[in-house]
Amino acid sequence: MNVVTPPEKLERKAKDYASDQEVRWCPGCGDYAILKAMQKTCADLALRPENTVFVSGIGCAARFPYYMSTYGFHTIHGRAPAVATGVKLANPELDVWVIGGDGDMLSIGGNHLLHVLRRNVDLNVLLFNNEIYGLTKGQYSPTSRIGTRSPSTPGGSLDAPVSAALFALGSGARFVARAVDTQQKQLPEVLKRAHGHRGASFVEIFQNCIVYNDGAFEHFTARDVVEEMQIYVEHGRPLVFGKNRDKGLRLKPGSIALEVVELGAEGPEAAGVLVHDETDRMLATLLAGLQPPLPVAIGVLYCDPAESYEHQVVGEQMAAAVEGDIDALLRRGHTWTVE
Amino acid sequence: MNVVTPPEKLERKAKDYASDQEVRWCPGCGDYAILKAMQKTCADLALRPENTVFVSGIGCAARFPYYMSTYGFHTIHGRAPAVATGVKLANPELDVWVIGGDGDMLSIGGNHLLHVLRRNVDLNVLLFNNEIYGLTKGQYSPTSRIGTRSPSTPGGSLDAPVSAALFALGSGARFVARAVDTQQKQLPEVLKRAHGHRGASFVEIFQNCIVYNDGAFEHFTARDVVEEMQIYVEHGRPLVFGKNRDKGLRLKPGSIALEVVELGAEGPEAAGVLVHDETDRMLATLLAGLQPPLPVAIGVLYCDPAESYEHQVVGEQMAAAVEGDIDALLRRGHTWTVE
Amino acid sequence: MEGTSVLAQPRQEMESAVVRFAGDSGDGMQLTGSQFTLATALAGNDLATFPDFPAEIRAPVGTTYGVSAFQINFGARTIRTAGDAVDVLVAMNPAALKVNRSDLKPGALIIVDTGAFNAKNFAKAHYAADPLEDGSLDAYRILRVDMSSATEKAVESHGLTKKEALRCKNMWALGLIYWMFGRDRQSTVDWLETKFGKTPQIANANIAALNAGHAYGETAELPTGVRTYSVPAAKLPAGLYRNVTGAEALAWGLVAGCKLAGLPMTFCSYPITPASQLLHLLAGAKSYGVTTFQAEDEIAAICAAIGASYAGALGITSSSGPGIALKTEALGLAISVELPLVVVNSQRGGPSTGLPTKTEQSDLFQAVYGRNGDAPLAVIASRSPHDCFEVAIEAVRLATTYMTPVMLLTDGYLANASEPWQLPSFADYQPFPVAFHSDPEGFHPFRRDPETLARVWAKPGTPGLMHRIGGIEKDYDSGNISYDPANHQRMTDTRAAKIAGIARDIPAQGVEQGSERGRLAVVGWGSTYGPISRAVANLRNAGEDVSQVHLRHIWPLPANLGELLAGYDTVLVPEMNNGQLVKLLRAEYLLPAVGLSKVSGKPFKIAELETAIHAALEGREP
Amino acid sequence: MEGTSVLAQPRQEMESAVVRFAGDSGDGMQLTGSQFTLATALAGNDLATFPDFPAEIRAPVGTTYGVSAFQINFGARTIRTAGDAVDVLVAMNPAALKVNRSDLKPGALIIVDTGAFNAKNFAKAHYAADPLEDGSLDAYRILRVDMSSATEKAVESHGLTKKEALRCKNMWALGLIYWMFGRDRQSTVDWLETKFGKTPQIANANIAALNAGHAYGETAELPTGVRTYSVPAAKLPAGLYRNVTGAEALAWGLVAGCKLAGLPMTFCSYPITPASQLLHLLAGAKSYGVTTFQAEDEIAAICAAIGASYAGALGITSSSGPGIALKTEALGLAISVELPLVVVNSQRGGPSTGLPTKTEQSDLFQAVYGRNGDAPLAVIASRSPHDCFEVAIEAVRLATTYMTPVMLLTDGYLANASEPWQLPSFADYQPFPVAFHSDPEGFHPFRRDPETLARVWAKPGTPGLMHRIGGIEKDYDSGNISYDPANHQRMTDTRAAKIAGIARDIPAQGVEQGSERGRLAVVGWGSTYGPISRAVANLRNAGEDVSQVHLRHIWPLPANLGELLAGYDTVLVPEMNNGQLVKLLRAEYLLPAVGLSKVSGKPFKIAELETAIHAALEGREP
Ligand SMILES: Cc1ncc(C[n+]2csc(CCOP(=O)(O)OP(=O)(O)O)c2C)c(N)n1
Ligand SMILES: Cc1ncc(C[n+]2csc(CCOP(=O)(O)OP(=O)(O)O)c2C)c(N)n1
Ligand code: SF4
Ligand code: SF4
Ligand SMILES: [Mg+2]
Ligand SMILES: [Mg+2]
Repeated sequence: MNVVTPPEKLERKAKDYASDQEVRWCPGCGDYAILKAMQKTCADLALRPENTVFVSGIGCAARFPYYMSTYGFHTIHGRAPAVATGVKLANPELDVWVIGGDGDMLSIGGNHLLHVLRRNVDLNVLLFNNEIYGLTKGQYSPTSRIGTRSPSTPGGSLDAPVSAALFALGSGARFVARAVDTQQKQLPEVLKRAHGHRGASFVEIFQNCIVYNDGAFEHFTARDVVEEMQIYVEHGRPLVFGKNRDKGLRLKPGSIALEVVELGAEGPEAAGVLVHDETDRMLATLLAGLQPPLPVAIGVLYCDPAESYEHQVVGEQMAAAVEGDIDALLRRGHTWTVE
Repeated sequence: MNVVTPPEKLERKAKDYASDQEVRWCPGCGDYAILKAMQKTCADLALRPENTVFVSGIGCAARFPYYMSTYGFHTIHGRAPAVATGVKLANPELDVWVIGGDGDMLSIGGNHLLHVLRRNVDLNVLLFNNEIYGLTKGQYSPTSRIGTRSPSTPGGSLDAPVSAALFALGSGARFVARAVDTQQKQLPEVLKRAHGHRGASFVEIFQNCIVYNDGAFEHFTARDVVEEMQIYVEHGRPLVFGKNRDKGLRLKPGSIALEVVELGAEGPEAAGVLVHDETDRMLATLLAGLQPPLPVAIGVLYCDPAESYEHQVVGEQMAAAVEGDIDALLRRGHTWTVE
Repeated sequence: MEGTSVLAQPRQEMESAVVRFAGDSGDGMQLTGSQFTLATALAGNDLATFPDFPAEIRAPVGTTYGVSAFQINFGARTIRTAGDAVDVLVAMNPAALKVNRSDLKPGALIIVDTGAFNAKNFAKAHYAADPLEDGSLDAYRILRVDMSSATEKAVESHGLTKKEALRCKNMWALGLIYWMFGRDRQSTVDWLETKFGKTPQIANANIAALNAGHAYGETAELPTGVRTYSVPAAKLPAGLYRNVTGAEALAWGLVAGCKLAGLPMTFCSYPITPASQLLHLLAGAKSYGVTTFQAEDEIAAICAAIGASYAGALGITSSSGPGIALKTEALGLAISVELPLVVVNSQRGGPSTGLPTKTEQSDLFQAVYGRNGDAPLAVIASRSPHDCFEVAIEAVRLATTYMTPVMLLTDGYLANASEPWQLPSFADYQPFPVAFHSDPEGFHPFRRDPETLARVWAKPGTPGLMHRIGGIEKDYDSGNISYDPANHQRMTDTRAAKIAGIARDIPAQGVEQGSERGRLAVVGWGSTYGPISRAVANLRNAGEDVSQVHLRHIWPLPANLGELLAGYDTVLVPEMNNGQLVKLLRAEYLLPAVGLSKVSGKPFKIAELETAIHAALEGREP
Repeated sequence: MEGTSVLAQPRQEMESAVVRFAGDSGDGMQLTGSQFTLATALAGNDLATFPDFPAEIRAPVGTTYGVSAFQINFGARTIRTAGDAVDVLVAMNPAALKVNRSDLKPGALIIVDTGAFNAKNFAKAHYAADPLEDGSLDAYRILRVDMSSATEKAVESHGLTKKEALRCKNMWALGLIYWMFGRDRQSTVDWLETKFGKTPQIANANIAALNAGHAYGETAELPTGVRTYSVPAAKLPAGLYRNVTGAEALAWGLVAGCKLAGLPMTFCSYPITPASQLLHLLAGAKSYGVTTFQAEDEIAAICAAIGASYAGALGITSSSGPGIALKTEALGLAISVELPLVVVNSQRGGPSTGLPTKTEQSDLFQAVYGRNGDAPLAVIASRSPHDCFEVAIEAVRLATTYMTPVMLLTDGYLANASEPWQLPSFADYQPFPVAFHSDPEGFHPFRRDPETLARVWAKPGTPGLMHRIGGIEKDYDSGNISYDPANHQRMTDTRAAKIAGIARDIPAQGVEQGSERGRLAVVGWGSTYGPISRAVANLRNAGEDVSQVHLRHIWPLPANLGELLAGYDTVLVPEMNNGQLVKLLRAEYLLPAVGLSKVSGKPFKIAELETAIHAALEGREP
């Protein structure tokens, strides 16, 4: 990741990161909110546009790079993580963001996602999960809930969805976070954490597809339920939530599961509420698995850095041009002279 | 899965399931032991050879179908789970086993494995994990440990391996088990459990590649260490192991992790040793994550059945031929007559 | 401006007319178009339609890239294409005018909703000034109507919100066009009543708008040059007709083909434009015993289809260029294990992601040559929407008779275009039932039919036939793995001979129009059929010695094709690609065929073909 | 049987000889062969070698499918192939005899280790009886030696286990062959001493065995017909030589090419036979600044390579047929975004998994035509092991000069075959340094060089050049997404013109042997170069009017090729496929070229080609 050197650190505005292209998502699409949050994040971090690259696959989400004033590569369906791996192997200095939808990254691209996470390539992987195939007009996706009616499942889908976060943890990801498109306070925070983490950072962003899957996340993102149905986790802070911050999560006695407790006057600790430890993979797994009626966990669920792949392979800078004595290379081993 | 009707249930011997083809694995390869265990399992279950199908990808492991006297399909690298899904969609009555190596199923085939597990297609998926690419002469694989020296990583591999069992759990598998090639008592038991489970059954079999990765699992499979370094888990039984069955696993107080306890005279319960509950996904996750010095968990780590995909799609029998009034189909909607 | 009533004037007769409805994605132009299509069909015209959707799902209102259009060409004679140029354009906003203007005939009539022609929309359409005022449209006849307020007025009494009211605008426009071409409104009234059965209020409002638009035509004082037309009924063969798109005919043809073969169908696909419709249509055909599977990607889709065929169903997979590319390796497996498989390629603009919503024919090379190893398969192509039905049945027949993958080429134009179809009777189709092998006597999986060279199809579940197959070379006489050099040569030759043999089992190539020999043959394949037919017909009417040859079977080619084409002085091969079939013909027959390529994402215009044919006749480079 | 000493006899001179060492995988035949190769090279012969590994990793001892062989053809004249038929076969067990017998010349000498000729091994080799006794080998000369016990005796004093002792058997056999051809043992002695430096005991035992085998030849009473030979040194150009396999030359050529371009190399691959060696060799070249990446599959490999090229390195990917098939979609992306990329295809027997360890040339169609859309790229092929070096450099030059993917075709034969190579001096190669774009003035990513039509290469990290590219069609003048019909036509034409233009930048096609016009031209590509050269040379020596034309550039074809080939009455195109280049030539030049196809997983034999050429000269079907 490029270290921004002081002289560089001039004031930057969100709009400085907007490209000159007309944004062509449907009016009201959650992608607009994510774009806004990303541009704000770039400005807050004063990222150097020339060192920033957005790599995407295919899908509505994958149109993202066109709208950023940075470098961008709109590749092919499902392959963005693989392309981005090559970018980093050639130039580890670049600040690379990978963008894709749930179909792009978990249907056709699931294998590349697994390996980019396992290898811990220093990429920020943002999965825009709208639980549907938007660009192809609304077929169900691997994250669609059972019973989803779509053009390809008129009778309702039958197969169980995959949990993006649990999949990432099972794949060996060392940074797993969640955010909601419209939550403009939390989303940039999460994006900054992802950027700050050296290695593969996986962020699942719940994104509303207003045309084909409107309201998919209402049950935990709607204004009136958000405090009760979401828990925003922060390292070192007790797992507390609720309108009046009067509820917490603790280990259900005698089992390996979380349960909700009302906080008494003595506060969280007394109630046995857990303190979030983002380096605890099992806690992250428990949090990622929370489902209504339990609150949905948002924020950085897991962060336990390890050396990233490409930095071990090529080091810190752009790979150097091939050099060395070619004649010597050809003359390795046995040679003989004919007079 | 085909229910064996009584008249059918004649005596069958392991050798009845051996094909007439010469087995061409390297002498001493762990695959021989797995083949033996599979043929014994078929005999014990008196499987009908004509209703049994082995589908494999490419690799040494994937040669397996040629050596069984059942139906067999040696497909292409990584795609066996997808091909097998089609087989079941056409004929859910067939008893289908999917065979592949760690490269076949976790490198090129990782995505299909994810989806076959997520969909819960009624297949028995056996991953022969030798932590190396055997057939292509010894390159490291996604399950090879860091530092593995191979023709493609002469300096030692740098990327972290994926855990097959954790990946399967993260993918939403409903049956996850482990076995060791040479353990001819446990392996058939595990295979029978996999066969008995309706839905996707995932079994990781530690298999020794005597040529390219000999002894990879010695540290927990060698005769002298097996009791201390392995724990064979059984539903409803306390998690006890050790030469004298004098050790157990319990939850480390104040955390979400397992630790070893010496059993006192009062036995496991008193020592707070956990009783294995194979329906507990979190416990399975903890067990799957155990690594030396802790014992490696073998046996059925997780089993929590749900309706299988193809049975919901097509039902119990071979899909029926297309039928119905084609003229009516063409005349759906608006028609008019020209005199 | 001075207007004169049209009441007096009789309808002006036209042999054919091209009307295009264009507006915002939200304006319901597709519905309007299909309603007009229906009424026109009922009026006895022959017709062809083509919808032009925006690439974006739902682009911002008023933008040029958000314009959705529907074009219909209808006439008293046989109609071959949706029409080169437009006689009447209905433009619901400035963007619609801007995008479609280039396709107008000189003097064409433009009907605009002035209610949408305001500064805000000019800006969105990147118009510097009001195009209606700057004289840029002087070459055309313009009818300005404030459809928006007219519609609002018309539905006033129905108590709709302003938003709902404006949604009836398209019906108002439709009413006006019905008046202009003397169409009966009843079919649309019926349709509205069923569609909005649950909300009669909406139904009635729409009907009111429809009638108001019609009444406006009858009563309003219209500017000079705006008049009514009549397009007499065409002389169509008597029978029962329907309107059909290529996607529909293809889906139904696959269902029919499986029934003729007596097989279950396992359709495995992954969504991709413009192929997805086939998945959607078949997903709706569950009642016919069709199993559909949306796989995780195209590779899984074809592999599942292969697995289904292995298990005794007919595996079918469908995609478009990039997805077909991904199926390449697995296609080789199907060829090697010799299982039946139908692969539908709905071609779109390439290379790579290319132009997903535009049509092209550039995957012929990939279909015929695009695999590792010597890997022959059968390739066929459909020529028109309803021809997709016949071609789908043929694909199933070849796949099951020859135990081979068959690539069926269609394209984005055919998938979406529609035309009237005189419905066949299923009883007239010859069944080709599959006989699964069951006799263990001397069985091995690569035993072949001496006639077709097809191997036996022995499905799991059959006692006594247990066997193993795979992608490694197999012994000709046992089916076991074989590394023997001579055997590999023999198997390679056999795979090639099996596919080549199909040429004996398909009709000799005929001539669509013209003589069996002569100065010029225009050889086409796929969706260029419409424009080529019309262009050739026109030139023949003008007395030119031109023949039309159109291929259904691309590989193998019909046995007599080389001889047939040798009978013409010149062979011209128009293709919506950079010259692919033409290369195939040159390589096979050493024939100096010349290509005419158009790679713009749009079908050939009849005029373009006429010019090229003229050039060819005069021995100039087309 | 009665023997006579050979000591008296002088060495019989041979112009060339073919020796094959064959034994069990464990017998170390490959080592033996490469040692003999080295000694033979040092003796000044020209030579060619080919190893023949079993398909199985380590098949059971004594089985036919476990036999590993190494063949060398060496001579006093230029050597073109590893030899049609064998003069001397060393068979370490019955299976080795059985598998290799069919390749023997009549009267060939067979040296067998009788120690391994026992009932157990006859059974494993499926021999009913002892082949040495049943008269089935009467056509040959046989030397029976119990090498096993002879070796044991020879190494007695070195205190090895029986197993270790027997491992020295191959050195014993090598010693005997050294004696037979009068080769110097020193190079092998040196090699043994370094190889077993840490275990001098083993080294010395092997040396003892080597000497014992040699001594045996000198002293033992050998049967009639067994004698010594001398193959005089060839007249090779003076210079420094080494022995090189195609895989080695290719790896080094890619490294050299990147240095000439001044680029980092990011080599991304997924293991597959016979392509893996390239990955292994480059993984060992880290010190030259080569980055290698073993991806999760072939798709990830090519995508990572594309990403690397996007970022300013040269992305290279390598595979074989099935893996190349998987790269098809991504290749389209590289073509669409116009990034440099080298794709190496080490062809093997197909279709599908086919014959992984056998050689073939059947991926030419896939290389030239095998993509969706009109997707042209450059295709080149190497003709011999050392030619891989030149071709690799050319691939890098074309990819970087024209901003295009280049497909480099080699095959399983070239990858493993070796030949002496007169080492070039790197200073003689013209650098072609890449100039990355850096000037923001008027920049857009699809600005083109008017000469080459290559677009600018602007890499991330460059201030002021931030831009977005992708697989959707791009506007010619801005590089932004464009759905405009005319623009798509223009871009399609430009992509085609760019690749076609390469023809102006490659040498005119020359004639390898023979005149520029005449009765017959034998046109080849790739690894058929060796046998074709020899066959044509033989026939020309016999006075036939035959010319040889061998292509390096497959697409585009050299500008003068059509004209050149038109100068011959007949054009014969031998290929190790079912006829692919021949189709290309027919389509391009309407040339009645005839194909000669061999699809057996084995290279052409010189005799096969001579027969075919004779036939062609006599106007018969080859
Ligand atoms: C190889 C290939 N297969 C299929 C497609 C068609 N396609 C484009 S995007 C997409 C999925 C879109 O869903 P998602 O990834 O969730 O993105 P969203 O549109 O929902 O943001 C599909 C199937 C394609 N472009 N390429
Ligand atoms: C498409 C494709 N890519 C690569 C290969 C080469 N290949 C065959 S098996 C294999 C991996 C073998 O390892 P694994 O799956 O672990 O099986 P094992 O041999 O270890 O049992 C590879 C890379 C292939 N046959 N096909
Ligand atoms: S279809 Fe859905 S995801 Fe795509 S742009 Fe429209 S609202 Fe957004
Ligand atoms: S290479 Fe390894 S895995 Fe393959 S057969 Fe030999 S021992 Fe077994
Ligand atoms: Mg989505
Ligand atoms: Mg393995």
